[in-house]
Amino acid sequence: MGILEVKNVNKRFGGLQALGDVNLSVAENTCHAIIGPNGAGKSTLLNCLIGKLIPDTGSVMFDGQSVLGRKPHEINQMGISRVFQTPEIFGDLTVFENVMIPCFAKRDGAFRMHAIESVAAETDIVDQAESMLAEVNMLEKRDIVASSLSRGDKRRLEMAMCLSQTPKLLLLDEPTAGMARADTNNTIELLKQIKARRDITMCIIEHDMHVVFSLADRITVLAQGTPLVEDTPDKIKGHPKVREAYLGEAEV
Amino acid sequence: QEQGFTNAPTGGTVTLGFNVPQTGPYADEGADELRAFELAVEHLNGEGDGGMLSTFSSQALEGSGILGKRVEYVTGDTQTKSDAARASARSMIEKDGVIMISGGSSSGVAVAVQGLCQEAGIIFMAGLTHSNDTTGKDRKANGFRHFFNAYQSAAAMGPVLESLYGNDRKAYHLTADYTWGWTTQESMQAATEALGWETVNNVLTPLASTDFSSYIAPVLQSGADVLFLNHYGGNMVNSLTNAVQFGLKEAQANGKDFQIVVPLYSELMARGAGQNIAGIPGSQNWDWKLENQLGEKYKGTNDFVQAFGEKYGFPPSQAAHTCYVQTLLYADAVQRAGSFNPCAVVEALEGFEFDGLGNGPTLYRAEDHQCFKDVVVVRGKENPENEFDLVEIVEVTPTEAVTYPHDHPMFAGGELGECNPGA
Amino acid sequence: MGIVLFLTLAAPFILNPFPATSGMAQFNAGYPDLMQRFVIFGIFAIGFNILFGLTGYLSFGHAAFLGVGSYSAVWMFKLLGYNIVPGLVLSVIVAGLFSLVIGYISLRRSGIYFSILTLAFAQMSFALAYSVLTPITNGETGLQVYTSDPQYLQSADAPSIPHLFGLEMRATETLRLGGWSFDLNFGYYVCAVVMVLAFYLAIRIFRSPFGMMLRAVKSNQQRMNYTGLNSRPYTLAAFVISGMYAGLAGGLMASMDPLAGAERMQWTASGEVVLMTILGGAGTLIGPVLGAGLIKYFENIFSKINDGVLHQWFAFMPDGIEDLLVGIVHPFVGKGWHLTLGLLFMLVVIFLPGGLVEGGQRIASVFRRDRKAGGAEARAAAKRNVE
Amino acid sequence: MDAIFLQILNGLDKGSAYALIALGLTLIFGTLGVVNFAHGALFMIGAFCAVTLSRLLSLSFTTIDETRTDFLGNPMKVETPYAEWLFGPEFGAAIIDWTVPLSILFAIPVMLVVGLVMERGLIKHFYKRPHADQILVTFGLAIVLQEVIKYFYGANPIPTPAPELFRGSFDFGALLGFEANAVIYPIWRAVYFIFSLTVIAAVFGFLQFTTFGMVVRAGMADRETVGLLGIDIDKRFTIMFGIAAAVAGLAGVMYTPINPPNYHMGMDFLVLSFVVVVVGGMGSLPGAVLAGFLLGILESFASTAWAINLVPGINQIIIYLVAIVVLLTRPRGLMGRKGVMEE
Amino acid sequence: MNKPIVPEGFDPNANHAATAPAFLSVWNVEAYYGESYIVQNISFNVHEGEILALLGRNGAGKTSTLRTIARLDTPALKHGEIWLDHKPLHEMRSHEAAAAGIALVPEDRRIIPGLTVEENLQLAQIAPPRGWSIDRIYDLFPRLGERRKQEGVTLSGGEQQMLSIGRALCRDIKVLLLDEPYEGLAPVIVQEIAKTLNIIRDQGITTILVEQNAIAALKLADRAVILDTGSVVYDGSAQEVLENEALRAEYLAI
Ligand SMILES: Nc1ncnc2c1ncn2[C@@H]1O[C@H](COP(=O)(O)OP(=O)(O)OP(=O)(O)O)[C@@H](O)[C@H]1O
Ligand SMILES: Nc1ncnc2c1ncn2[C@@H]1O[C@H](COP(=O)(O)OP(=O)(O)OP(=O)(O)O)[C@@H](O)[C@H]1O
Ligand SMILES: [Mg+2]
Ligand SMILES: [Mg+2]
Repeated sequence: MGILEVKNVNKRFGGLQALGDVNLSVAENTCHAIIGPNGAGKSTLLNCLIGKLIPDTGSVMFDGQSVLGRKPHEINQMGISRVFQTPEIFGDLTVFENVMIPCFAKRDGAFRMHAIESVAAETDIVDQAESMLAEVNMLEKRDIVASSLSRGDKRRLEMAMCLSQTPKLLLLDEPTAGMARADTNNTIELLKQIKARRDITMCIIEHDMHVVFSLADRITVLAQGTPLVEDTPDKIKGHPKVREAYLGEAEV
Repeated sequence: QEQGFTNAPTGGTVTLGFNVPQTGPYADEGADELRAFELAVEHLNGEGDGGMLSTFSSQALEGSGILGKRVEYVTGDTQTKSDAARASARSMIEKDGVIMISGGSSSGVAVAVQGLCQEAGIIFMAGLTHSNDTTGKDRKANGFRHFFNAYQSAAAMGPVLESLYGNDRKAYHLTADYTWGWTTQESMQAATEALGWETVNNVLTPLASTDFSSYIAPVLQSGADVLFLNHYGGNMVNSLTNAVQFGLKEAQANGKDFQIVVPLYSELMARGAGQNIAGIPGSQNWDWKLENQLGEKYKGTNDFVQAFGEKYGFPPSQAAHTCYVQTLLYADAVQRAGSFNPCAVVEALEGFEFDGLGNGPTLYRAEDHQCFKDVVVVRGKENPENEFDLVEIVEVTPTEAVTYPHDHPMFAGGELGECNPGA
Repeated sequence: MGIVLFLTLAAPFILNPFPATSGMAQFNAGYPDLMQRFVIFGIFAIGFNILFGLTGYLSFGHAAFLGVGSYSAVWMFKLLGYNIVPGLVLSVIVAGLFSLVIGYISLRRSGIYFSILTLAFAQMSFALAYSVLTPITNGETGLQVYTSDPQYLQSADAPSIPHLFGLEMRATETLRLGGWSFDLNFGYYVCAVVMVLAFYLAIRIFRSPFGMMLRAVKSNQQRMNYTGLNSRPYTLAAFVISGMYAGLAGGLMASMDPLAGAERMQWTASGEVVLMTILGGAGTLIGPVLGAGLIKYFENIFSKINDGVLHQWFAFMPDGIEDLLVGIVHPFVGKGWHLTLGLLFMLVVIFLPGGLVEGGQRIASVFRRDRKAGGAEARAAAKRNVE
Repeated sequence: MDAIFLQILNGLDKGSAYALIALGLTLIFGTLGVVNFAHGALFMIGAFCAVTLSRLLSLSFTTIDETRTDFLGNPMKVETPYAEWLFGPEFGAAIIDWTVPLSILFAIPVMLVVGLVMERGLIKHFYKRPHADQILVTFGLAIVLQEVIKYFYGANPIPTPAPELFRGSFDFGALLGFEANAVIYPIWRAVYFIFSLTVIAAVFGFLQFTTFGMVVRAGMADRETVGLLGIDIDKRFTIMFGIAAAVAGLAGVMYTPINPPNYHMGMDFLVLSFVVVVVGGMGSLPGAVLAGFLLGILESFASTAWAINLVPGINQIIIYLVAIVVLLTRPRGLMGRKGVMEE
Repeated sequence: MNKPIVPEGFDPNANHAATAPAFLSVWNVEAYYGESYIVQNISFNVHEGEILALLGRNGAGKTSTLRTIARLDTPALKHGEIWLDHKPLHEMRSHEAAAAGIALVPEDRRIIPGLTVEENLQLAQIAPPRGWSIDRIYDLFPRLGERRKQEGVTLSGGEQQMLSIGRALCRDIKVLLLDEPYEGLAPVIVQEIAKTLNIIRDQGITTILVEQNAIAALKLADRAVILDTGSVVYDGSAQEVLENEALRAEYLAI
C-alpha cells in the first residue's frame, strides 16, 4: 500500500481522453518518475493530484485519505507540494519573501490573522528561509524581485519554495528544464540529499533522462493517457516499446 | 464694535457667503444666482443704479453698505450635494468669517446648510428651495425662506387647473423619488382632489433616471387624462421631452385633450426643454414680465430687470430674483435692528411686512420664517420670440389662497427652536 | 511615522502659511473643517489602500461603508446623545458587518468582475438610502439630530453638539501671531489622533506576515493556494479591515458635523477614494493621505476663488494686463476647479507614474544623487521602506 | 399583453442606447484592455457634434427691427440664419431641420480624429500601465473634456430636436391589432433602434469577417509576441480606438433628440455602460450587446407601476441587482472570455 | 561589474574579424532592463546559412541578447548596431525586424491565450512575408494538426513548444532565433527537431540556437559563442568547444 494511490482515474477534455484508467501506486519514501511523450497526460495527472483538475472518475488517495473534492490549499496542507512546468512564483515579491511564504503556510496553516507582528520578528521563519536559500545557492539574490530572475533561477526558486515546506509528497514537473547543466547536476545532488535525509516521497516528471535515471526508484511510462509500463529504471532503459514511443535513439 | 456672536464683523467691512452650485447639472442656475448676488452687493454698496433699493418699502438701506460697513462676499460650490455644501459653508464660516450665508438650488442642500447655520450661529437666507420641509419639518430659527413652496404651488395651481381643464379629470403622477418630489406630489394630489379630480396612479422615478420612456409609455393606457411631472431640473427636461415624444400633447383620452402639468417651473430648464414646453402650465415664484403685464402691484420688478439686464444682457430668472431679494432683506433687517447679531436680525425679520420687491405685499411669517405672497401661474409660450421669453403669465393667485396655518399637517413636526447667535 | 506625527500635529500652522490679511490667504487651508477633512479622508484612503494597495482588489463601492458609518454615528447621536464615543464604536462595527456581507459575496469574483460587484452593492445602497429607506436615512436631506430625538444618555449639562466627554468638537482656540492666525480645533486633534493611530496600525499591517500574504494574493493567487494558503479569508479580512477604516472615517465625519447625506455612498464618492489612492501612490503608506489632501484642497480652496478674488490678486498690474491675467486664470478656478483637477490627474499620472510619493522620491534621489540603483531593486527597496 | 409588448418595445430602445455605448466601450475596455473612463465623454462629444452643427447651421446675422422692442425696451434685434439667407428660406430651413441626421456625416470624421488623437497622444502610453493608472488618466481626461464643453455650451441641456418628419409618435399597436393608443411609439426611437442595429451589424461584420478582430485580441493578450510575428499592433490599436470613438460618438449624435444633451450626460451613462460591458462579459462584443438589451428590457419592466408596488424601489436598483445575480451565477458575465481583466 | 577574464590564447573577436562579410552582425551592443545593465557590449558575427550556438550559464544574458536582436522593447538597446543583410536592425522596432526576416522562438513559448492552435499559426501569416504553409507545419508536427481547434495555451508543454517553432516557420525568415527549443520535449521529438534544423539550414536559413543542452547544440552548430555575465567570453568553432574539456569546464561547467 503506497502513500499515494491513484485508481482508475479518467479525465476527458471534450473529445480528448487525456487520462484513461490510470492506476499508480507510489511507495513511501521513494522517488517515482513518470515519463512519456509530449501530451501523454503527465501534467494532467499531477493536476488531478493537487486539486487543479477534478478527474471524471476514479479515486486518488494520499496517506489513506481521499484528495478528491478538497481545495488546493487543503491538499497542500495534507503534505503535497508541487513544482510547476512553467514557474509559478510570486513575481512581485522578493526572492526571500517568496521562500518565507511557504514557511508560514507550513507553520500557521491555511489562514492566520497575524496582522500586528512584524515579519522580521519571526526569527524561526527567517532562519528557515535563509537556510533554504543557501541550500539552493540563491542567498545573494534574496532581495531581487522574483520576476526579474532569469528563467533557470525562477525554477530554482520554485523548488526552494516547495522544499521549504518539507512536504510528505513532492511533485516535480520538469524541475530542471531550462537549467544549466551544472545547476541540473546540483539539483540532482540536492534532491538526492533531501531524499536521503528526509522523510519524503517524490514524484517527478522529466524529459531529461539523466535526471530521471539518477533519481528514480521506479518509473511509469505514460502514453496517450494510459500507463504503458511500470518498472525499475534498468528495465525501462531497455524496454523496446519505451524506446520506440519515447526515447528514440537517445543514449541514456 | 459688536461682540457676543459668531463672526461679529470687525473693521470696515462685513462678509456674506454665497453658496451656489457651480459644478454639476445646476451650474447655470447657480451662475444666475451668483449674478444676482453680485448685483445686490453692488447696490448695497451704492454702486450701479440701486435696483430695488428705491422701490423697497422699508427704505432703511441707503446704499452705504450695511450699518455703514462695506459689503464683501465670498463664493462657494455646493455641487448640489449636502456634504459638499456644508463643507463649503463651514469654510465660509470658519475661514472667511461670514455672518450670513445664502444660496442653494435644491431643498436637500438648503436644509443641510440651514441646519449648519443654526448650529454655528449665523443667518441662512435660503435661495431656491421649494420643498415644504425647509420651513416645515426642518425649519430653523436662524433660517429664512423667501421662495414659495410645494404647498403654495399646488394651492395656486388648483384654481387655474380647474378653469383650464374642468372638474372631471383623472391625474397620473410621475414623481422624483426623493423628499422634494414627494412633498410636491402630495400637495398637488391634495389640491387637485379638492377640485374633484381623481388620482389614477403615482409612480416614483429614480433621481438618476435619464430616460423616462418606460414610465411615460403606460400613461395613455391607464385611463388618465392629465400627467403631472413632479420633476425638477434635468429630470423635468427629460421627462417632458419624453412625454411629448410619446405624443401625449396631441393625444386624446376620455374624450378630452390630454394635458401635461409641471408644478414647478424653472426658466433655465424650460430653455432646455425647447419647444416641448409650449402650452404646459406650471407655477413660479416670480417672473420678469410681472410688472409690465400686471401693473404697479408688482413694482420693483422692472427696476431689478433693468439693472440686471443692463449688466448681463438678458433678463433674470426667478432664482436670481429670490437670491437678490434675500440679500436685500437681510441687509435691511440688520439696518433696522441696528445690529449684526443674528438674534436681532431674526427679530427684525419675524413678522416683517414689506412691498416693492417684485412680488407685491409680502409677509415674513414669524412662526415658520416663510414668506407669503402671490404666486404666479405660467404656461409655456407657443411661439417664443427668443430664448428668454419662454413662458406667458396665465394668472396670479393671491396671497390669501396660498396661505396655510403654520401647523398644517404637511408642515408639521418641525420646531424653529431658539435663535442661535453662536459664540 | 515620526514625520506623519509631526505633520498632523503641526498642521494648523503648516497649512496657514500666509498672513490672514494678505492676498494669498485664499490659499490657506488651516481652518478646522478642511483640516478635519484632510485627516478623515486620509483615514478612508489608508484603509482603502490596505485592500487595494496590498491585494490589488479594486473596490468601487467603498463609499458605502463610509456612508453606513456616518448613518450609524448619527443614529447614536439621536438615540443616546452627542458623545462621539458610542457613535464611533457603532460606526466601525456596523461598517465591519456590512463589509463582511458584501465582501463575502463580492470576493467570489476577482478583477473587474469584483469591482463591478462592489459598485453594484454600493449603488444599490445609495439608491435605497436616497429613496425607499428614507425613514432610516432621511433621504435627500440627510440624517440629522432633531430636538425631539430621545437622546437617552444625554445629560442636561452636556453640550448639544458632538463632544467627547464634554469637550466640544467645535471648540477652537485661535492663536494670533502678527498677521498670522492659527486655529487650534479640538475636533481636528481628535481626528488627528485617530488618524495617527490608524496610520500606525496600517504600518504594522503592511509589515506583518498578514500584509505579506496580501501582497502574495496580488502577485499570484494560484501559487498561494498551491502553497497551502487559503486566499479567501485573507482577502476577506483585508476587505473588512478596510471597510472598518471607512466606517471609522464616516463616523468621524458625522462627529465633526452631525449630518449624514446619501451622496456619501454614491459611486463618485467611491471613485474619489480610488483617485486619492492612485494619485498619492497605491501600495505606499503615506501616498493615499497625500492624495486625499490634494483632492480635498482643490475642492475646497480652488472652488472658492472667484473673479473678485482674482482681480484683487492682480490689482497691482496695469488694467489691461490685469484683465488678461484674470481672463487666463478664470477658467481654471471657481466654477472651473474641476478642470484644474482633471488636468492635475492627467499630469500626475503621466509624469509621476507612481503617484505623488514617487515624485517625492525622485526629488529626494536627486538630492542623494544615487542613480545607480537598479530600477527593480529600487522599487523593491522603496516598497520595503515605505514610511 | 399589450402592456408587456409596450415595455419590451421600450426596453429595446433603452437597450439599444446601452448596447451602442457598451459596444464602443467594449472595443476599448474589453478588447484593448484599457479602462476608459473617458468613454462617456466621447459619447457626450458625439452629442455635442450635433449641437455644434446645429449652431453652425443656424449662425445668424442680426438686423434691427425698429417696430418691436426687447425686454429692456430697446429696439429688437432680429436674427436670420445664414443658411436661410444662402439657400433660400425653405431649403435653408430644411437643412436646419435635418441637423441631427446631417450630424452623422459631421461626427464620423470628428470622432475618428478625436479617437486617434486621444490614442496616439495619451492612451498609447498606458497599455502597459496598471489599470489604476488608466482610470486616473482617463478620468482626468473625461473631466477636462466635460469642462471644456461646459465652458463653451454651459451646463444647461440644449434642445436638439429631430427632423419634423420624425417627431411625434405612431400607433404601433394598431398595426398589430391591439386597440388604439395601446402601444404608442415615438418615431425617433424606432429610428434609433434601427440605427443602432445597423451600427452593431457593421462593427460585427468588420471584426468577424476580417482578421482584424483576431489580431487585436491577440495583441491585447500578448503585444510582444504579435510584434514578433511582423504585425504592427500599435497601428491596429489606433484604428480600433478610432472606431470605438466613432461608435460612441454616433450613439451620442443620434441620442440628442431623445433627451437634450448636456455636458455631464457622459458621466450619467459611464457607470451604467461599465456595468453593461462587464455583465456581458469582458472581451465579448455579442455579450455587450446582449447585456445592453437585456438590462434595457428588465429596467423597463421594473419601472412599471405594478413592479414598483410589488417591490418598492425595484426600479432604482434593478440594473445592479441583475448585475449581481448574473456575475454570481456566471463567473465571467454572460459571454466573457477567460483571462480578460480577471486580475 | 568586473569583466570576465578571457583565458590566454583566446581572442574573443578573432573569428568575427576573420570572416567577412557577415550576414548578421552584432556590434558593441549594450542593453538595459530599466537601470540594470544586462547586455554588456556584445559583438559577434553570423554567416549566412550557419547555425550558431549561443551558450552560457543561467542568467548569462542569452535570452536578453536574442531579445535585443529581435528588437523587443525590453531590454532597451542603448548603444551599438545590429545589421542584417545590410539592413540596420538597430533602427527598427520588433515588427519591422520581423518583416526584415528575423523570427524568435521565445523561451517561454508565448502561445497567445484565447486563440486556437490554428489561429496562432494564422496570426503568423497575416503580415508578409509568408513562409511554410500551415499544412506543412502540420506535416512536421502531426500532433498540432490533431489539435488544431484546441485553445493553444491548453496544449501540453511540449506541444506548445512545437507550436511556437511552427509559428516561426510560418513566416519567410532569414534568421531564426531559437531560445531553448528542446526544453520540455521528449527525446524522440528532440531528435525530430534536430533533423528539422538541418533541413532549415539546408534551405539557407541562418539560425542562432540558445540551448542548455550544450552538447546537443554544439553537435548541430557550426560555431559557438559563449556568454558570461553579459559579455562574450568565447567566439569560435563549435568543434573546438566540444573537444576542449578545459574550455567547457571553464564556461559551461560540463
Ligand atoms: N484544458 C485543456 N483542454 C483541452 N485539452 C487539454 C487541456 N489540458 C490539457 N489538454 C490536452 O491533454 C493532453 C495531455 O496534456 P498534459 O499537459 O498532461 O501533457 P504532458 O504529458 O504533461 O506533456 P508534456 O510533456 O508535453 O508537458 C495534451 O494533449 C493536451 O493538449
Ligand atoms: N525583466 C527583467 N528585469 C530586470 N532584470 C532582468 C529581467 N529579465 C532578466 N533580467 C536579468 O538579466 C540577466 C540575464 O537574464 P537572461 O534571461 O538574459 O539570462 P539567460 O542567459 O537567458 O538565462 P537562463 O538560462 O536562465 O534563461 C539575469 O541576471 C536576470 O536576472
Ligand atoms: Mg507537462
Ligand atoms: Mg534564457
